[in-house]
Amino acid sequence: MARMNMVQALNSAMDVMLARDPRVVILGEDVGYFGGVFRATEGLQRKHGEHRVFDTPISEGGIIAAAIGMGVNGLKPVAEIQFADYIYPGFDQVVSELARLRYRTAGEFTAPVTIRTPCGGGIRGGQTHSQSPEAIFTHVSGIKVVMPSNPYDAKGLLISAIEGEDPVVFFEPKRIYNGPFDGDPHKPAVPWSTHPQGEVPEGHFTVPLSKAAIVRPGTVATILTYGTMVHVSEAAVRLAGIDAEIIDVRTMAPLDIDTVCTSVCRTGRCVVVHEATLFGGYGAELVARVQEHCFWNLEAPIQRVGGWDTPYPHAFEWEYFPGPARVAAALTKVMEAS
Amino acid sequence: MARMNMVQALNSAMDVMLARDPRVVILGEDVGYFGGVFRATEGLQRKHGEHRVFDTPISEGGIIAAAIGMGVNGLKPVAEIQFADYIYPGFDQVVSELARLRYRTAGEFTAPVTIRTPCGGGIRGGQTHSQSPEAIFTHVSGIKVVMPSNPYDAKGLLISAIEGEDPVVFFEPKRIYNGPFDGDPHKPAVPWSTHPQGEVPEGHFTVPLSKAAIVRPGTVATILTYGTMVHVSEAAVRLAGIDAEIIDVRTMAPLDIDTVCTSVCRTGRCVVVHEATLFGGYGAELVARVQEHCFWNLEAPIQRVGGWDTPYPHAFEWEYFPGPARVAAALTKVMEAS
Amino acid sequence: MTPRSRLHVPSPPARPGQEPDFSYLALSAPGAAHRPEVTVAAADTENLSKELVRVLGDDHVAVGPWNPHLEPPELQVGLRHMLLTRLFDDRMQRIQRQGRISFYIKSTGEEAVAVAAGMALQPGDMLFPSYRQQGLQVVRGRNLVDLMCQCLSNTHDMCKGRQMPIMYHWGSGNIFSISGNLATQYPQAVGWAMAAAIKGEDHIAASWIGEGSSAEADFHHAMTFAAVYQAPVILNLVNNQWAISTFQGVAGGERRTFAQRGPGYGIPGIRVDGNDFLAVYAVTEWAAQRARQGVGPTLIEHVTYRAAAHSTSDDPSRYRPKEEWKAWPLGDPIARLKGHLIALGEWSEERHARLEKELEVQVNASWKEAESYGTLSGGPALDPLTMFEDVFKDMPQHLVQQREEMRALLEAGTIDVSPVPLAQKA
Amino acid sequence: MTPRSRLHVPSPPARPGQEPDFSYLALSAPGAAHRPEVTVAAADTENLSKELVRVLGDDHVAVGPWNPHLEPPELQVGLRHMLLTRLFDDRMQRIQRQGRISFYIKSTGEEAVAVAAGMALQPGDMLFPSYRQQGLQVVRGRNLVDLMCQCLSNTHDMCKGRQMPIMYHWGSGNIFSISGNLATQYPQAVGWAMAAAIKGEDHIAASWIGEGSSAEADFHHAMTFAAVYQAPVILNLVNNQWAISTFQGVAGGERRTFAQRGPGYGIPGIRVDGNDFLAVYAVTEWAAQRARQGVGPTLIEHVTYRAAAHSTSDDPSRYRPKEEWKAWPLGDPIARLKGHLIALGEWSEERHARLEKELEVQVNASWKEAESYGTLSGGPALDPLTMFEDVFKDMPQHLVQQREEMRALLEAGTIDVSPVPLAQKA
Ligand SMILES: Cc1ncc(C[n+]2csc(CCOP(=O)(O)OP(=O)(O)O)c2C)c(N)n1
Ligand SMILES: Cc1ncc(C[n+]2csc(CCOP(=O)(O)OP(=O)(O)O)c2C)c(N)n1
Ligand SMILES: [Mg+2]
Ligand SMILES: [Mg+2]
Repeated sequence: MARMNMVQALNSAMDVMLARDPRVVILGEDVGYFGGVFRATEGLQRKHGEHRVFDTPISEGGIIAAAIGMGVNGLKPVAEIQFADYIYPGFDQVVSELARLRYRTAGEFTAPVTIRTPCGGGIRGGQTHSQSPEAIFTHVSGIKVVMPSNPYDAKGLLISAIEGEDPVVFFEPKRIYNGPFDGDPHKPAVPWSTHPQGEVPEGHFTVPLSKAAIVRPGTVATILTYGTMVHVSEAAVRLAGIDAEIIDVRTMAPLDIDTVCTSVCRTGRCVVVHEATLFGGYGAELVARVQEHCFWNLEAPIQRVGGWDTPYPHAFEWEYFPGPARVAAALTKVMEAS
Repeated sequence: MARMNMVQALNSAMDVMLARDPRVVILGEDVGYFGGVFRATEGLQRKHGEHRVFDTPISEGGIIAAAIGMGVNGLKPVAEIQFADYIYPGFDQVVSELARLRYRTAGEFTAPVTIRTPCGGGIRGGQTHSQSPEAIFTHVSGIKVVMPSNPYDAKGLLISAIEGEDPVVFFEPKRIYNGPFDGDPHKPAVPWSTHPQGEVPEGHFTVPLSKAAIVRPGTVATILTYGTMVHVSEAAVRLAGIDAEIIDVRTMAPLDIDTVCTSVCRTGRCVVVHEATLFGGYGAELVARVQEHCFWNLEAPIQRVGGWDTPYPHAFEWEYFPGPARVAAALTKVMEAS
Repeated sequence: MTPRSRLHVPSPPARPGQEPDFSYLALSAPGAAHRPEVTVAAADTENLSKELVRVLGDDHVAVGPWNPHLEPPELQVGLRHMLLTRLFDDRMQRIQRQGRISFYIKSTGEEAVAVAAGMALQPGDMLFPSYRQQGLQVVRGRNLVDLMCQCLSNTHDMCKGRQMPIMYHWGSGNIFSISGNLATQYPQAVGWAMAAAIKGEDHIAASWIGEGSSAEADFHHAMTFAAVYQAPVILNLVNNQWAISTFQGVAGGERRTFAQRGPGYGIPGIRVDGNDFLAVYAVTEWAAQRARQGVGPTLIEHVTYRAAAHSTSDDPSRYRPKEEWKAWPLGDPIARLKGHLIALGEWSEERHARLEKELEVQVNASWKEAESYGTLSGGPALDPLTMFEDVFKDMPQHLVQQREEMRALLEAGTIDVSPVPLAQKA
Repeated sequence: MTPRSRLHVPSPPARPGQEPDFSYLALSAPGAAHRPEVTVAAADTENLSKELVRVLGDDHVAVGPWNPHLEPPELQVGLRHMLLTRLFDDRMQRIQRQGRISFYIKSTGEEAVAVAAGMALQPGDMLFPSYRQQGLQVVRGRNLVDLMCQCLSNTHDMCKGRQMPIMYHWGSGNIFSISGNLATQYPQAVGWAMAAAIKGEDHIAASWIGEGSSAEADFHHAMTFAAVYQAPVILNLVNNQWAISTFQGVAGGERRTFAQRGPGYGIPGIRVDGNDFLAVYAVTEWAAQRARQGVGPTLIEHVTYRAAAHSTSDDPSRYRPKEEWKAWPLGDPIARLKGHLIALGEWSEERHARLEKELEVQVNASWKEAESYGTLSGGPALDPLTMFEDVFKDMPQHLVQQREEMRALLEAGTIDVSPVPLAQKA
């Protein structure tokens, strides 16, 4: 098995799919000759040709619209939006068109488009290079929303997304492109090569969509989270010394509610963690479902930890980031309540 | 006091503000000479001049961007987006610009723009004339999100929105433009003239933002809702024969959490109702906050009622619409649980 | 505050009660516009976007280099398609007025834009229309019953009741789904054409938007992507002078033609008399050849007039002179083609009347059949549980649950599914 | 699958290792472009968008109808501003390389675009720049310390630490806030200008975007609204040949100049040598007069070259020849203005060297002062609790609560707020 960081794993997923399926094409800003500002498409144009992997004008709306048209004409476009913060100019095409085409044509037309986009903070990117807008997509019927937390899942989930027949918005937490990050920026960076989930098969394999993963079994509480926050939650569990189960939701929509609720009903306590702003965030949906399904098992109010309800401030990145201290505090709080 | 339907009340609010404040301007598709496809701006151009009230190109992104620039230059633009379903092409300007301008300039630049837009179903508009996308805005820090449920509030809230210094997305539930609607399309339409909240002062008055209203006091459960669903909830209470308190949230963001939680903590049971699709809807945020604040008072899991998680289907409008039967069923369910 | 204002707010030449005035239109004489080779460089096509390609003169004679020299049988087919489109529209509008469908949009006066273009394209070419090109469906032989069933949201509706009337699609006919959101189909058509180019296939794409809709971002996206990748696509811009209540000046037509946007992007822009069947046919054929030969995209501005109300929800007498259509200098496309055929000796008033009757019968029979598959107020009905299908390829758990919840409500009779009379649309 | 593909994928004339090649640029001779009256109708300005307005020739002589005939002192001020801009850029880049700020963007080679335009406008005119017009701040007399403090996110940062470096704003200097989202400022500038027109005020707006960004929807919105309302605005499009790794052809520049977009909308488009201080000054003055007199908007394409990397996160040697700038036919704006002044006998190498030293001292002193207000790694620090302010005018309850939560964490020492060394930016 090869060792890959997350960028290499994503690159490998696209490489494998370009080779296996002539319908797959890659498009986006700077993804062609240059290989993408995060290098996710490095070498793919040289290897597969400029008709399979090509640069686009700087127009997120145009990229997504063109991808839809290409999807309608039998291709499987994988579009990169350079930062999740820049997906909004293409939002109308996602919501009004991509999400609804199958529905409004009763299945006669479909556009199996995968939109990859780096999200999240922690790279000093300020308010326009740090956002986590997943909640805005999970509310849209007809779109699958995915966020991996490690190279293995990144490759397996991306291949599943590309192979599927439904549109997918695939968020990539860029803070963990190079290595897992436990939320403490003072510690030296850890590369994926030292992490078991940095072991990634070279060839084709899949990780199913809409299937959550229990990344840390535990008994007294459940943490529901995804992306970078999976690693932060692991650190928080160590910090708090509480034997919490950590569930990596992986696909936010459609959600694997069974894995989530089975755990919470068993542990009786729950903390929901994401990096996105709290108000109206995806965490609210998790809370709403969990309290409905596990009400009689809950020993304490479900706690949410998320970004503060402000834009992501450049100078206060680490005060803003919901790090292990805040997650541990929430964990302690659910344990104390009764 | 005059009797007004909701369209007339909105028209009156704009008329009053155009007369009081020379900074107020109205722009949007068909709002000028024609007076708007829903007649909300009827007569305003003739009365206040074509430099205060004017038609725009069909470009929601351009409308909102231009309104921002006008706001920066000291005007108070009120922009109409013809249907909430068509706000997405302007979404980037709302999220990336309007919502953040004050923040990113530390208050040096602001754009006090009010965006009015009709939302909701019930007029056979199908999937592109029926949406309720409020949740997509409530997640955006820096935007106020409002939805009135009657003519009096419509006028008072719209004046507050225009007079305020913050950007507001003002959703107008078009199904109740002409009269309250209790969710039963088989009943003859009721005009606002027969309803106490159809009494609206001609002149200037305000209804404060971020202040919920108890529209029906009750003792055994609390229904949290807004817009058309306020009236549907009233019908549901009658249908179920359960003495539930009904709270009209009115401003979804920033939320008046005190009024909401005081009620639920007292009644111990809660149903959250909105017309928007359920998954990731605004109701999730209400549930998340209520379960946190009122956990020890809750006697049953909070129930949510919303639109099914599909686009709004033209033929099945009334099967889709979360009518009194579904709300009553949820109410019965929270009462039975224990 | 306003007296010193220097904001230019465009206003139309005439409002209700005033004389219609089309003096703002620059009209070339029939036959006057030149016709370059299809391989012409975009930079050399500037004049095309200022002139007006016209073939049929008031004397009913076809003249000039753009004359497509169609055989009479082909012209007769075109006439039939346009007439059928108009009769279909008229009938559907009446049906809407009777409260039997919720909404309708006519294409009256603009039939040539869709019909002639449709005839000049190949069946494998993919069409991305807006809501006012029902003529394309007619050209491609769509059974009217299918269109009616869509408008009825009944058991034979190809949309399974999910779309408002007129939002048709036709997979096997290569006509894309009509969207309620303006202009979104324009860059999608370009993407489709890019895919054809990537695959090395010969089919091209064509799309239509209104002049009002050209202010949307998607117009710019389409033009940019088409120009950059030289996509095999025809971008039609239907300038019917009105966008609901706003005249074409509000969309940016006061100082330049819409065709002139083309050269700005490095795309040939052609301005054509949209009410001249022969001219529309000819420019479409030219643009199609161009695209098919890999020379690149073309923007075509069809100068026409929206003779009907915007939709059945609209009352144009509030914002434009009632008699404006009568003053429209480019006439009625049906009358003009009919006049041409008569002048050629290939048609007569009698044949026309006979055709009209024949088509009326067809429309009537179609409506009868369509109604038999259900109406909003009775007859066979779609199963509401189907509304949970096709959100995704496979129904996810939460939708299965919602469907079961709905099934229980239906079985318990808790939800009243009896037909609801149409509410007054705002 | 690909062999038969006919998708045109634009590629630049030269990649790393190849000879730079600017033969694609159409260059007019200095003095050759004609200069119409400012009241010219948009339709009559087509040639302006194809020619290249140049004033300064290789012989350092100013020629032709566009010569703005500036007095030597004014030229010397322009030179000083451009030089200061360049030295500031160089210094900030070094500071970034030392890990003392997180990010920087240089404008090297494009200084005339901002400086000459800024000088031709009035102080009350409102500027909506992109991130590469720091020259505007210099022209308007911004204290460099303010700019540096913004880049440092320190206690004197006008953004209170909320924005990445270079996202300046200046209320009292009439320079709008720079956005990280490309092109959004373009239609906002038009809105600002519309408001000026509504109020009957004389100030105009000016905005700048890159040629790459012109593919965004907001370009189209700006052009459409500016044309429709004849807004008093100057829309500058800075064609510096590159948008990160993609050359101007990917943005649609292969078949037409970007200036030619203007006439497509009914807006005059002028193509100007962006490295010619005099030419940029002259066309800006022309466009400003036009706007101020209520004649309408102007699109100006500045033909220039992005000499530096896109930003400190970028390495251009991966995608273009290292020596490309040396081959750039329009030279260096600073060297050219300097040569002109020397030719006029109003400047010398010695004075230039002295000026350079003086400005270096100014930059150094500014940096010293700026650092004293705090850096990312030490010194006085902004209060993190301020991050909850200015989301709304008045802080709503939920933010008050979050601020108190944060305050408690800080007081308990639970959150480590010690400076974090800059992470390797991707
Ligand atoms: C994104 C969006 N904005 C607004 C509307 C509402 N609307 C429907 S049709 C129309 C006018 C379109 O005019 P035009 O493009 O000229 O087409 P025409 O109706 O003349 O054929 C408007 C504003 C919409 N459907 N979608
Ligand atoms: C909406 C949006 N999309 C993408 C980006 C990422 N991005 C930043 S700068 C840039 C290139 C812009 O090129 P150009 O407009 O030519 O300006 P230049 O850098 O050459 O001055 C890109 C793609 C962004 N900031 N915003
Ligand atoms: Mg029109
Ligand atoms: Mg550039």
